[in-house]
Amino acid sequence: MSILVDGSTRVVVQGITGRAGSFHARACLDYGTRIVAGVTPGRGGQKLDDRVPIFDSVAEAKQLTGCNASLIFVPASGAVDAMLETAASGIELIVCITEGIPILDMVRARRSLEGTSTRLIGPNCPGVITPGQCKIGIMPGYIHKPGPVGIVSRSGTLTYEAVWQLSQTGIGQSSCVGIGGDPVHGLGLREVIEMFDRDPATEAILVIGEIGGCEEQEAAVFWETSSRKPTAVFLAGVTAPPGRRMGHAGAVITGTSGTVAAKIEAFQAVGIPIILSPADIGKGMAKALAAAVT
Amino acid sequence: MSILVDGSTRVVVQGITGRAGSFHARACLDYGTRIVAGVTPGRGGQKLDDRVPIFDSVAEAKQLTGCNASLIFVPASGAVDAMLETAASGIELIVCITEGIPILDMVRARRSLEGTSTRLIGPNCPGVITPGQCKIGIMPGYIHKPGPVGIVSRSGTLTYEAVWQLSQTGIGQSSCVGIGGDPVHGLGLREVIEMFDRDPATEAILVIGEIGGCEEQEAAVFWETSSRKPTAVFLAGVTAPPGRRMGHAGAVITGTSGTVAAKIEAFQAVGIPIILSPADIGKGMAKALAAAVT
Amino acid sequence: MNVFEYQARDLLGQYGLPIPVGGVATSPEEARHIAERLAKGPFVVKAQILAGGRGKGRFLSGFSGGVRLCSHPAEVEEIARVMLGGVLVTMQTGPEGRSVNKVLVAEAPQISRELYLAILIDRGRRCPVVIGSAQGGVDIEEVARKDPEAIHRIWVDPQVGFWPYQARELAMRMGLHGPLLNPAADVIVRLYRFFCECDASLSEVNPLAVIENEKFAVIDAKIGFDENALFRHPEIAACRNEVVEDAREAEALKAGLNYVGLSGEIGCMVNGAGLAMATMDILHRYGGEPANFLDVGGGADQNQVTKAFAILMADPKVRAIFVHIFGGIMQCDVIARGIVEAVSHTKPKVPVVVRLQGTNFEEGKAILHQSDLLIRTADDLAEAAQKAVAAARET
Amino acid sequence: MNVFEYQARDLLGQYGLPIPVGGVATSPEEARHIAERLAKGPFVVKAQILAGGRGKGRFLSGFSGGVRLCSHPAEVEEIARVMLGGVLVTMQTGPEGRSVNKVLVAEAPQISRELYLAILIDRGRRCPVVIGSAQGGVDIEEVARKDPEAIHRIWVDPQVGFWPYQARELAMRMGLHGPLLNPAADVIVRLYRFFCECDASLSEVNPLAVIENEKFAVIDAKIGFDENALFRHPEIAACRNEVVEDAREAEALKAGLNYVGLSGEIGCMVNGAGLAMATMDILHRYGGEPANFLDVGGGADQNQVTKAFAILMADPKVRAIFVHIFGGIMQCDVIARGIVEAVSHTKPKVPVVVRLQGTNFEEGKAILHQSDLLIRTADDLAEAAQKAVAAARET
Repeated sequence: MSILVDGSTRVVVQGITGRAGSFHARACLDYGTRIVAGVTPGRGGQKLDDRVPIFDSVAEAKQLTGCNASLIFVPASGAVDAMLETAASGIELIVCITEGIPILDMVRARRSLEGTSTRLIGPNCPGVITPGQCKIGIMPGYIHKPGPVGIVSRSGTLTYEAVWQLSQTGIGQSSCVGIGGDPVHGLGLREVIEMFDRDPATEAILVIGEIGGCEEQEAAVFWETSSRKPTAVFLAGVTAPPGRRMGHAGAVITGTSGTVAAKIEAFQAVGIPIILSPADIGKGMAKALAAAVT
Repeated sequence: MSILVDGSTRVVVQGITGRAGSFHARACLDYGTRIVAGVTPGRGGQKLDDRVPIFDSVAEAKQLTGCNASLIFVPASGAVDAMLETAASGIELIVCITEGIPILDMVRARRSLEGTSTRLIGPNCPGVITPGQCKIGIMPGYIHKPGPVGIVSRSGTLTYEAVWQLSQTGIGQSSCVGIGGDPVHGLGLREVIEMFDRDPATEAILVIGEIGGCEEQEAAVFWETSSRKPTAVFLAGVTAPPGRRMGHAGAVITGTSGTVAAKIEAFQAVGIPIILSPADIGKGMAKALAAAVT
Repeated sequence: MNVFEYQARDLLGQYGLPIPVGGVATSPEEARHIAERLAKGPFVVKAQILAGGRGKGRFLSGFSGGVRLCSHPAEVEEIARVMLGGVLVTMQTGPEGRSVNKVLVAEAPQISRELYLAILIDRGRRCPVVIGSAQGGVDIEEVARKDPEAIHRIWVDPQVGFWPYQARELAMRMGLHGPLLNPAADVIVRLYRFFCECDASLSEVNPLAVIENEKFAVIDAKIGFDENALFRHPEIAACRNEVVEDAREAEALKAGLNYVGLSGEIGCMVNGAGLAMATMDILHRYGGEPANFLDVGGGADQNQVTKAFAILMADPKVRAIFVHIFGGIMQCDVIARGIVEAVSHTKPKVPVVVRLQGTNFEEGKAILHQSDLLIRTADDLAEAAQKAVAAARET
Repeated sequence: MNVFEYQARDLLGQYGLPIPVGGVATSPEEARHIAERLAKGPFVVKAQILAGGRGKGRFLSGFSGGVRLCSHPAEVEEIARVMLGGVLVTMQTGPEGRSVNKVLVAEAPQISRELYLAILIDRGRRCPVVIGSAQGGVDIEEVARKDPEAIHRIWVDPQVGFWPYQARELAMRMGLHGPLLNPAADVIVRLYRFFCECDASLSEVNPLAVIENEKFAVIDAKIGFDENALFRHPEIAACRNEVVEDAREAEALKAGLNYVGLSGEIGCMVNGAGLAMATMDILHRYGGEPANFLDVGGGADQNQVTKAFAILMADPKVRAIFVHIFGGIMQCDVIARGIVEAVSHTKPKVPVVVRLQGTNFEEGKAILHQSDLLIRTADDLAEAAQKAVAAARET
């Protein structure tokens, strides 16, 4: 078991003929992901590496291959169009890697997805992986290892570091979800945490947050009433100055709720342990797991 | 009984301090309509003729007077804003007299009203009247007379002519609804016909249509299965040339469905008698009523 | 408000639609100069009138075709000389035809396919609809009758907007694939932007041509604008002076009257559009024909009544004037005084028949009778119409 | 991207927002000329820096106030002379302050009320929010703390848009009635149009002043733009060259690197924004302070690594360089070769500590060790950070 994706997920890659699209489609195929179709308008009828058929539209791809998840590498100016196309075709999961989408475009995109059955991960995210079964994204597959910890993160390479530390410590992962670094995006920390809470294969949860917004605070509220799965949290940006965008469009402290201090407070209020050093993520998670056993 | 409005309807007039707004608010009051409030932003706190309190917003008016219908005289550039304000306040009936609203604005307005409980009559219409009880519009009240015939019309003065002929012939009206002459508007012919069909006070229906669009055809379909109340129809514009806008923005023949001939055919197909001369509307209606009795 | 093809081209060009290069000429010499400036032939010379069917039209002079291909600038000049000042009759103009005052001269690209593309408002669904067909260059109503499946439609939710993927879907249904798919979607998206941003009521490109198997060209375009929205597009409203072909309509426009010129002999003046149409209809029933549609509106003042009279009387076809007013908010006695004033002032040479009904109609009638003017009246609509038809036959 | 007040004024003025007349000056004489051209005093002279709290700020020279009222053009010149070239320290600048290269000179209207108005994106609700308060001219965060009821919000459904009635509702809640209501709504609607059409991330007018009890004036405005949307606003993107106050950031911008200057002594080069922040955090844990945030991105090539080195080394505060790469898609051996190349080429005068982890990290380490360069390495993140902090203390 896992969340969002597993060995049966059938993936279409939008923008498959681009540099990043073809590179990562191949990497996902190598990992064992069932990439069943690609879409690049105007390139319908071609194939990627003689194995993945390319279509002009997602609707065509869905009709002919039964794909049920989409991985988007379309450039920022066309990414929202690609999302809406996917949603209109009835595909239920979108993972959008694209970086640099204007926030007002994302505001419109999210509003248009409301009321549809389509869930969005990203944009500006590494994607989602269920180790050993399905990788839909750009994360290095080999660092992952199947196991009991569900990871949800606003970051990319910091998540890889966390996964690496976990795997080195012998702790595998049920699924890892990078929700993306943009201020307006798809699934939020809390929604993914709720999924992990319901997922029988997930025994513990690792949350990787950062400065900006108040998703961490919204997520923390969850533990007031619900989850009893062991959880640990790391938050990046304790030294970040206010008002400056730290790489991610969403990583900027505006007002007090965006600071790491405010987020730490929210988690501590519900008794969730905070991992203070990024060097201690593996150890911290092990400790949280051990505490739960006793 | 009646449809849409009756003696208990409490009306707010939007744009009450304008020339047309104040003139017709007074005429409605004289007819006995319960005009309980006016709205003109910036004029809140004043009164019309020392009797109708004026507010800055519809929400205020609703809160303080309990109005449940709105009559709009706001100029075309602000009329859609006035409609949306009314809908947002939860008022359930809007009668919009305003002429000259751009069609794309009306497209947006109608889309925004979807899913709300607010019904729109008009714009570019004479309004609605339940004779002897409530007049919300610009029609001359005195020509009407309470009685059994429900009138629905796309026209203004032509409806007055029809009402006049009916009243002269001794046939009163349950309610008269002018749905307006714009291509995109609120309640349609068919919706009003269905209301008349359900209204116990309405024994017969008079439909006044004209060239343009295909509302008449959509309405005609209703009789295939439903209404058995005696009905007569007059259609204006048999001599109108194609492609020219005959005054009303909606009265233009584009394609074949917009012609009077196509509309006549649709009503004849379901056995509804057509009144061929505008001079015979009173007689024609009397005949339809008589035929039903026998 | 429809605009001429040359105006439509300019407006569409501003939205990046692919328009073959060319220009508009009012003299044969100018037409030749335009052709000389263009890269190479063949050229097309197109009579500018506000009606379709030009290609199969015929000039009153006997010259055939309002759209002609030419190989050389000299030939362009020759053709323009024949067209300019001529009267072109097409299936849509009626037998009187339309005067040609301008011709469009443009490059005539080598066309490999002709498609159809249009955007308009679907009144029933209350939203814009984008229509495409692989069968372009022909009458789309004809296609719709013979082969309805060949016409493809995308309805647009005004809250969500029109997205490129929808344009691609339409293009695919129009049979466009491979290297033509994205350029086609680009054309459709641009036309939609034009439609919305300019408050068009119709944006029809027919044919939209594929040229050299790789790009598109707008070969002919029919564009109409929502009159109610012209207030926010002063540059488009400025086209108006150019596009009123009928002198009577130009006058009415200035006076703020709702006027449509027709070919009958009874000048009509009515308050209300529906009543005005019904008035035309009843004249027709009694064997008369209206010279016009004229709605003076619900709040016409004496000044407008006077102007309306002047316009009706300036029409040489008019043999009788029929004034038909239902006094609702307007009071018939006030109207009657206006009519008396206007008739005294303008001294019509044709009979005037008046029907006043509604508020204060008896006072109104009395005023008309008390005047010394030759104004015929009637209470009943049928009687009034019959009197008007009879009056027109007298003269 | 935030812009200077004088730039914000120009942009808002294009949307019809009421901006007191004035201009920007780079010399005292120019400031005087601007004042002379204005109708009458009093005038205001405002130091142009990208930080708030100017009014209560103090120049390093001891001169007090980055916003000063003047009665005469001569006084304007005098004040501008003191401000221009000076360094202004405010609560938001940090102790090092900001250089003042331009001053704004404008009419200072008689203010009867000060209001607050702002539009930004509510991340939680994923939509724009329009915020207003009757308490303007003060720190809004302070108002929010002390009197949260005094702050009014209207959330906007992006599919429906923002309508004038909503603007009036906000204006009424801000205490604006009578003849001020419609003008206030007009200001709010225009600011919203600006916000959406220009892809602003923040549009704050504080104070929005009522002047002469009948009209409004934008006394100060803070405008930020969505960097991701600058591609569709070339004219706004052009402001960028003016607004980068930090020379290191200007360099990084040119090289396409994500760089934020800080005040510590350890230059950081990291791949990924989250990892870069975490790296800064761990240095801080061990008693060091980062000189910068620098994300070289997921696909940095050798050229970018070289440029990043150059920027770090050009910073006189930097006493050690810490390179921290997690090889995911990037392979550590490739990165290691890039570092070796860059270090050989740029010959840093400060110690370089490298932590490589992830794909091919052992090959990467071997490459670093085999080079003759003084590159210190560590496997563990804690160890690496400690080495970097220690290295910075050596020099």
